[in-house]
Amino acid sequence: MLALALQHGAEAAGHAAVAGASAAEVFGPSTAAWLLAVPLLPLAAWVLQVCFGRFLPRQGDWLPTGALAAAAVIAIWHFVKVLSVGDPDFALAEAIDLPRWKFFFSDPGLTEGLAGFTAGILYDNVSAAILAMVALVSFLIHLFSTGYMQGDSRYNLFFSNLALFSFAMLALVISDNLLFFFVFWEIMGLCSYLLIGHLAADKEKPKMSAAWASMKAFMTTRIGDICLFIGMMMMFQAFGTLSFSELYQAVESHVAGNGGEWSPWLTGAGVMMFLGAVGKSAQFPLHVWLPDAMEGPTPVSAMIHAATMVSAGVYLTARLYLMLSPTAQLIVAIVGGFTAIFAATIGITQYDIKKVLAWSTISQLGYMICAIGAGGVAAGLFHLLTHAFFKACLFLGSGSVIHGCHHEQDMRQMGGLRKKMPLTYLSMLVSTLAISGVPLFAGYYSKDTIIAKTLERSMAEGSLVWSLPFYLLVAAAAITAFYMFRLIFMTFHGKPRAHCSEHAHESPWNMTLPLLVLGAFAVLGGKVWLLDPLHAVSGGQEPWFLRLVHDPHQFVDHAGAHHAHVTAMSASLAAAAAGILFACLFYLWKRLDPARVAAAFGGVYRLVYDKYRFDELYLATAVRGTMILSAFAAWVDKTFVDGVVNNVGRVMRGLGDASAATDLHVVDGAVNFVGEATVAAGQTVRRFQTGRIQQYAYFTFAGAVVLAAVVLFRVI
Amino acid sequence: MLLDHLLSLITFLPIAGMVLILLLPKGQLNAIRWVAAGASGLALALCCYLWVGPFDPGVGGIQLRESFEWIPAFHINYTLGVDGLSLPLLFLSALIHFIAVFASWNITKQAKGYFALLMLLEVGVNGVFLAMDFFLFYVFWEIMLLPMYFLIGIWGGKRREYAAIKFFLFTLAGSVLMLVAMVAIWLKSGGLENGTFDILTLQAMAPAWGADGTLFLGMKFTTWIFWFLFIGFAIKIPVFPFHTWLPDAHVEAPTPISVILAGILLKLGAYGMLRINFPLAPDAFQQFAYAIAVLGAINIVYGAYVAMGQTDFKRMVAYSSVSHMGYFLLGAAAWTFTGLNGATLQLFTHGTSSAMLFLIVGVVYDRAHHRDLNDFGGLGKRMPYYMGLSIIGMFAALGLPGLSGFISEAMTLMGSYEVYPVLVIISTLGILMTAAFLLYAIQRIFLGKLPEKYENMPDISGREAFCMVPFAVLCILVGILPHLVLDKMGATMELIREQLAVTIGG
Amino acid sequence: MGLSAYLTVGALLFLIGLVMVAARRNLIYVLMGLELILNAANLNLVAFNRFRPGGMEGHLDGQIGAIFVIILAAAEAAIALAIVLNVHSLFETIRPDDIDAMKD
Amino acid sequence: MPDALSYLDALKYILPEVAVTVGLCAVLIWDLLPGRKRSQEGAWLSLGFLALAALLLIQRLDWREATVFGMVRVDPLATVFKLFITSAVGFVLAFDLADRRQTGEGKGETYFLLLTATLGSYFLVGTNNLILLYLGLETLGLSSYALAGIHKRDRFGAEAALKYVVYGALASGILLYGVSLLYGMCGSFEMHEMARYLVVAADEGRSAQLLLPTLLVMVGFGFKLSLFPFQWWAPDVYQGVSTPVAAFLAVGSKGVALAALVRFIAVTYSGLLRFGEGTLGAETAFTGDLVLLLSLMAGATMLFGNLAALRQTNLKRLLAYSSIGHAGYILMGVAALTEQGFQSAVAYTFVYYMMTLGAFGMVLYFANQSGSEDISGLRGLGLKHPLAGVATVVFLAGLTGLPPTAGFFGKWYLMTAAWSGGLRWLALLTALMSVVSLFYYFRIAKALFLTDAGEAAPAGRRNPVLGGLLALLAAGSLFFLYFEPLLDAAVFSVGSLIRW
Repeated sequence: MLALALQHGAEAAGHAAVAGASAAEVFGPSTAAWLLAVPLLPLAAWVLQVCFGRFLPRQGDWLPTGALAAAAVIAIWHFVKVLSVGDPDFALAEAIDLPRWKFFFSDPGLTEGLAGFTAGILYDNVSAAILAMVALVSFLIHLFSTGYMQGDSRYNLFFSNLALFSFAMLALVISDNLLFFFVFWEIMGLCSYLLIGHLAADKEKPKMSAAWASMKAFMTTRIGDICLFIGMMMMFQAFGTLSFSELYQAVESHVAGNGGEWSPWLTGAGVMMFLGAVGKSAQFPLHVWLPDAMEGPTPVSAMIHAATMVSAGVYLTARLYLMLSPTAQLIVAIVGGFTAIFAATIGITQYDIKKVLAWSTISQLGYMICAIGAGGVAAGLFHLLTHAFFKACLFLGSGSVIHGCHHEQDMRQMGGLRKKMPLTYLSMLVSTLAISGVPLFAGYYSKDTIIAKTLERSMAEGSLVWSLPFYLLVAAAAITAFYMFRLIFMTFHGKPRAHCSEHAHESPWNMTLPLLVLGAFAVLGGKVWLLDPLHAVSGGQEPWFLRLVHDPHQFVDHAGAHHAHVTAMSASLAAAAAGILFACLFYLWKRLDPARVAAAFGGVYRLVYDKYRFDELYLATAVRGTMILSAFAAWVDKTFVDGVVNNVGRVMRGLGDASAATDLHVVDGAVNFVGEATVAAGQTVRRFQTGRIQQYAYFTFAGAVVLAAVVLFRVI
Repeated sequence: MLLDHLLSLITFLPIAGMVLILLLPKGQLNAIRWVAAGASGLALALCCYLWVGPFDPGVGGIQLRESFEWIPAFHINYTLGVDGLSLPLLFLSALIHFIAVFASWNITKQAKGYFALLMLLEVGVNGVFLAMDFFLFYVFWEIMLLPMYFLIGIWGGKRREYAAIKFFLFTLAGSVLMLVAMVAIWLKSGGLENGTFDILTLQAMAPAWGADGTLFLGMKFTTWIFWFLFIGFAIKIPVFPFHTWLPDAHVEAPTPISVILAGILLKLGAYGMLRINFPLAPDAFQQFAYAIAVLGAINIVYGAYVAMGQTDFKRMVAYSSVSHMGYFLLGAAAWTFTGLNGATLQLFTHGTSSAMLFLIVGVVYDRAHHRDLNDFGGLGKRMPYYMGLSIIGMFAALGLPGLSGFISEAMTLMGSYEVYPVLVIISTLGILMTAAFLLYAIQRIFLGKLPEKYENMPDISGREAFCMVPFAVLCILVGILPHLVLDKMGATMELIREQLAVTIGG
Repeated sequence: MGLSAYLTVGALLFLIGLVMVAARRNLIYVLMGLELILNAANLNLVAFNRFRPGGMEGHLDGQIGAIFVIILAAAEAAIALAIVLNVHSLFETIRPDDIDAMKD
Repeated sequence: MPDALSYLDALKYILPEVAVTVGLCAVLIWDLLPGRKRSQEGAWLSLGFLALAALLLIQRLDWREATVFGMVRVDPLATVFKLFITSAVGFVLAFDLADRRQTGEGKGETYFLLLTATLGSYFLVGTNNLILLYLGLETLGLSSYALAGIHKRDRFGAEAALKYVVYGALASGILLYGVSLLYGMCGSFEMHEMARYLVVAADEGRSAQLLLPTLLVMVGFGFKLSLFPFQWWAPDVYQGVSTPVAAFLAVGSKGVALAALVRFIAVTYSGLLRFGEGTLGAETAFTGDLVLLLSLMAGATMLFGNLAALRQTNLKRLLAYSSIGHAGYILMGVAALTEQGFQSAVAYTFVYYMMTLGAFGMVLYFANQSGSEDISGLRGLGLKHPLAGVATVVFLAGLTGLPPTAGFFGKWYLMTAAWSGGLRWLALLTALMSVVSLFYYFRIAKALFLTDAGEAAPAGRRNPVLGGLLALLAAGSLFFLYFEPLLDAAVFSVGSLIRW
């Protein structure tokens, strides 16, 4: 049914330019309310679930799931409408009147600074597609969780957190300004924190590693978030607005006013905001949190750390694209490209099934980021969509495997599950084909487009550094294919290698159904080629998404684009084939022994296996440094600041005495902090109080003489 | 009738409560508590009425003014008034005192004296926010000292005597400087002949004083009074390096007193700066705004770092207050519309979140009788409701969007960025550190393995929840609908900025 | 003899009195020093009155003052001696430096 | 002018003095009468005569100013301060009555001496004539010496009396010498007459010549007011004498000495003062000298008193230093040499009266409970005696200068006077000293309330009479809320000095 809708939409998009179906006709006045309902339904579910969840039947799991189902229906329904309009430049705000809210002050008279800030809905082709995807994936994962999380000690809270997360992600997608974007972005961070740490607060077996992982995730992404905030402040200060569309115009006119030159600060602001995406999308060098985030329950990994939250960073980068200077674009592309290959290499060496997927996610996000940096906004977002489906499928599949294997995650303990879990196997295989870039599967189209785009850009720029992304991505494609098939072969092929895999069983329907749906999207998400096999094989017609969303800039002409496309396609196909071949050699046909190869590489292998030891590096520098610095600050505060104000040293003695709680000493402690000087002066003064009357007389005479002298001769 | 003296009623209702409490026999513990609750609750009700009823948010200036002569020989008047700056803080004060009464329910030692002092404290705080006469302001300001001294000193922890006198000493040192400045200002305004203490009149006069030549040691009159007042208020806020009394006072004070201290007493210094310090020395403010902003940044970053280094839960929260009050300084020193509103809102939001944090500390302290973070763990298992409320409070404090702290911090930072970009960027480090130490605390308290000895720790009681929930609701409400508070302030902030036409930065 | 001679004697008496009060190691001498100071003032009063620019006629205030002072000096000496006696019986010394039970 | 009054008219003016004189004779005779007597009776008799004198004084408050018998000046300052000393002595008597530790020894003499001191004070504050002033001072002094030494078997008491008498006699002798020099220069004992001469002398720039007698006279006043560098006796004496006598010395004798000093400076140097109308001359170089002299003394006194008090443990000794510090504050008002300054000094004296009497009353109250005059003896007593405890806190707050006590307002008044008189540094010093004083004052509050009483704490029998007196004084110390009467009294009394 969904496939039909997609096809319908794609067809409609094809005709849109001709037919000119007006957006205003398609979207009625209640559109805003419907769109708001998409995030608000999960929000309402969250509120109810938090307050009453544990009293409801089944601990209320149906409440968020149902809300998400409704949200998904609405989102897809509207997405179909967008498809029916089929205008690449479609923006809902231009078609119909959308309400706007004054957030900080409701008084319309105040417009200064943030007082003039208003928030609204941004609904264009991109957000429509992503909204539908997020709603659908979220729903599926909720559904999956109803099975997977059975028996959890905080089952109700898990669903409430999941609902809050869905709300934030859905709201983020339709935010039309950076501030609200940031708000939901951070709420997602909170949910991510809570969900990664879900097992840390488990009532039976609290998992401390999950606590550390959740904190690590929150803190690492927060570094990025703060950079994003700084970038926001820079933009706001310069242009006085945070709305995306107004910022685009402002930047454009600023650059135009500057003679087409991008000011360095704009580059800076762009990079700062991009760093937010680096954190959220786990790009190098803030990638360290994502593998650890696998401490969370598998649905969480699937939803947050594969399909939605991490891709919010990509979405952000896409929204930022028009504000990025060419230099900033290069930085984005290089970061993305480097991350893609960097994470992929680590993926080869991991044995934990979820960790492999995590590194794969980082790598794939690198693709998207790189694409956007290279100017392929549409390509990047396209990959975001397709990846969301197949990566969610892979994660849920791995969850199903883990579930089936009684919570065993090490692939070395698995094997031969193909027979025991056929549905899981099927869906995961399809997804693996997709991620590896095998033609006709969704990932092929998007990945291919990305590589083509990087090549186009490299052709257009002509510089060595701009050619890097292309090569990095192609190499990464080969590695991706290799480690993904390694995963499939180790898990599902061969013979069971351990007790757990011998007794594995297929998961219940509410877990396999989402797998199958997502698997279907992994096949058809890029192009609905089953309906139109001819076009697919000839490659004559563009994938539906690229017809819907156009890149803002074209760097090469049509011929160049064609050339790039062909080159990229061949390169990526070759890479995928090579990767799959090697995987077969190693793990299916056993012609090569991975252990020996690993031994041959020795130190390099260890380094890669240890994730290039970035965790250790950060621990030794940033984390340890901060801890030492804060301990130092606390010490300084206690010793010096307290001491200087209270007058050094004595205070410590005073504190010690105070605890003795004797009358004199306590106040001595207090007296001490007037300062040594005061007390010393008091002591000096008292020394004159000798009790001897004649000495008093001397002092009196001396005092009087001094007074007289001072007054007479004005000594002071 | 009620309207004519609404502000006086709000100020002095607790006094009535105090008298009633003193008249009650010592043994009537419940009666004493309920009288205290009633008096502060009534004041809160009147504040709510003021909020929704007679207060006109469209008017920037002073409203509901009450004034009569007090000591005519010195032109001292009893003048009360409320505007957008004082209204949210007044409301906060009434709320926090009301909650504090319930948080004090388990105090049985000398309960009569305790609740009487609590009521007296509320009079002082409410009075400061409403006084529109400098002299009256000072009187209310000082009235708070004694109750606070005894509340910490008698009902505090082990080192309460030290903490109490330290608090008293620092605050008094600040207020005598303010007193000297007040003497100078009054004489400058005309002294015995036609001097005035009326804050608004003084504000109107102040710009002319800037033209004076050197007064003393090469500094102008306005420079002198600016710094005297500033230090006086800075000690209360507290601004680095005058903050050292705060952790000690907090650690030793009983929970409700910590709540009051962090929730509202720190705000008095900030309020004083906006109401008196800056407007009465505009040229000096303009000159030294950068220095104040630097102090603000130091507060934010340094406070957060020191908080990270603490193992005592309460001490950590105390330092987080130091950090959070830095935002106020930063925003106020920027003097932009957004920054100023953000700074003032920060007072309100920090009031709610820090009050909540101290209540959170109190709950765990009441049960475990210590506050060593490293000695907890896994409490989330036994105390899920407590954990939930704690997470709201802590995330509000660390500035999570959707909760109140974010709104004020974001406004402050965005408003200050155009004036002090570098300082703001440095300050963001404080946000990071705040997140770090709060999360680290959550982890050490709630997550992981539950030590055997806490196996039977009960979850929060209804009374404790009743204390925390209002703050949690405010944290969420202001985070989602900030205009509920900001609308009340906007016009006043605009007016204050117009009147104090200084240009800072650039 | 002119006024200055009286004044000089008065000043000398005053100084001697001061020195006696401050330096003698016997309380009786200290009291005597006090008397000297009073008498120095008396001498001044009488002398100033005598050498008044307009003459003493109708202006005897200095003389009368001196008489008052003499009476008071006697009363003072009586009380002081009584106290010294009491001190002597309690401390068994009249060295001023030995009487320092109270001091800081 | 005296001639305008008939003898009887003149006598009417000094009826209070007569009443006190009759009273002291009556007490003396009553004491000499044979038969077993309870000491309270003498006290009640004295109180009766004091009340009579007070009534008569109140009657005379709005009388025309006059000089009677050539020497006695009856004007508002005199009358107000006569009331001041009368009521102070009344309180001291009441304290003495309420003192449960009393030995009974020398009681009759105590009342007689207190009344004599009152009489001396009447003359001290009520004259423009330096000789009468000296006589008043000595009458006050002599009876104080005797009061100090009244307990014959008390070593501390004897030592205190000795120190007091030697030091006091020395100071008054020096004062007299200074008076004789002034007399020589001006040819009169009358302050008005002197003023005329002094203006001329000052105009001629004979500063040094004026300074010497001024300094010598200041020795006498400085002694009574315990101003630096003449304050050495005070701690030892206060510690040694009984608490009611110490209260008398700290409050009564200091208050009237202040009044006399204000009169002396305001009248004798009226030609040099800085107040507007009704003055003879303008500022001269000597005015500067005088301001410098007084302000230096004020500053040094504050510093000495407050710093030395920091580590005291004996309550009376602590209060002695505290009263030295307060003398410094008061002198600050005088030092400004302005009308406002004098008013503020007088007003502060009123405030000081209530706070310090209260503080000594507190010492008496708690010493009766614990048997010790040490701070450590106060442990936890505040909670057992809430009335006295709270009153004590009020006194301490007042002495520190915290609102809403009158102490704050008095200090504020002094500071404004000093600041507008150009003595900014003194105002600042006062402020800082308030902070310093917080320590030692609140050590008392701390001991009373913050420290838990040990097991050895005394049972605690409340003393309602003394408690009531303390409450009365505490209420007075809270006068701040309605400060006008005190202010009016100060303005009223100082006003008569200038418009003569």
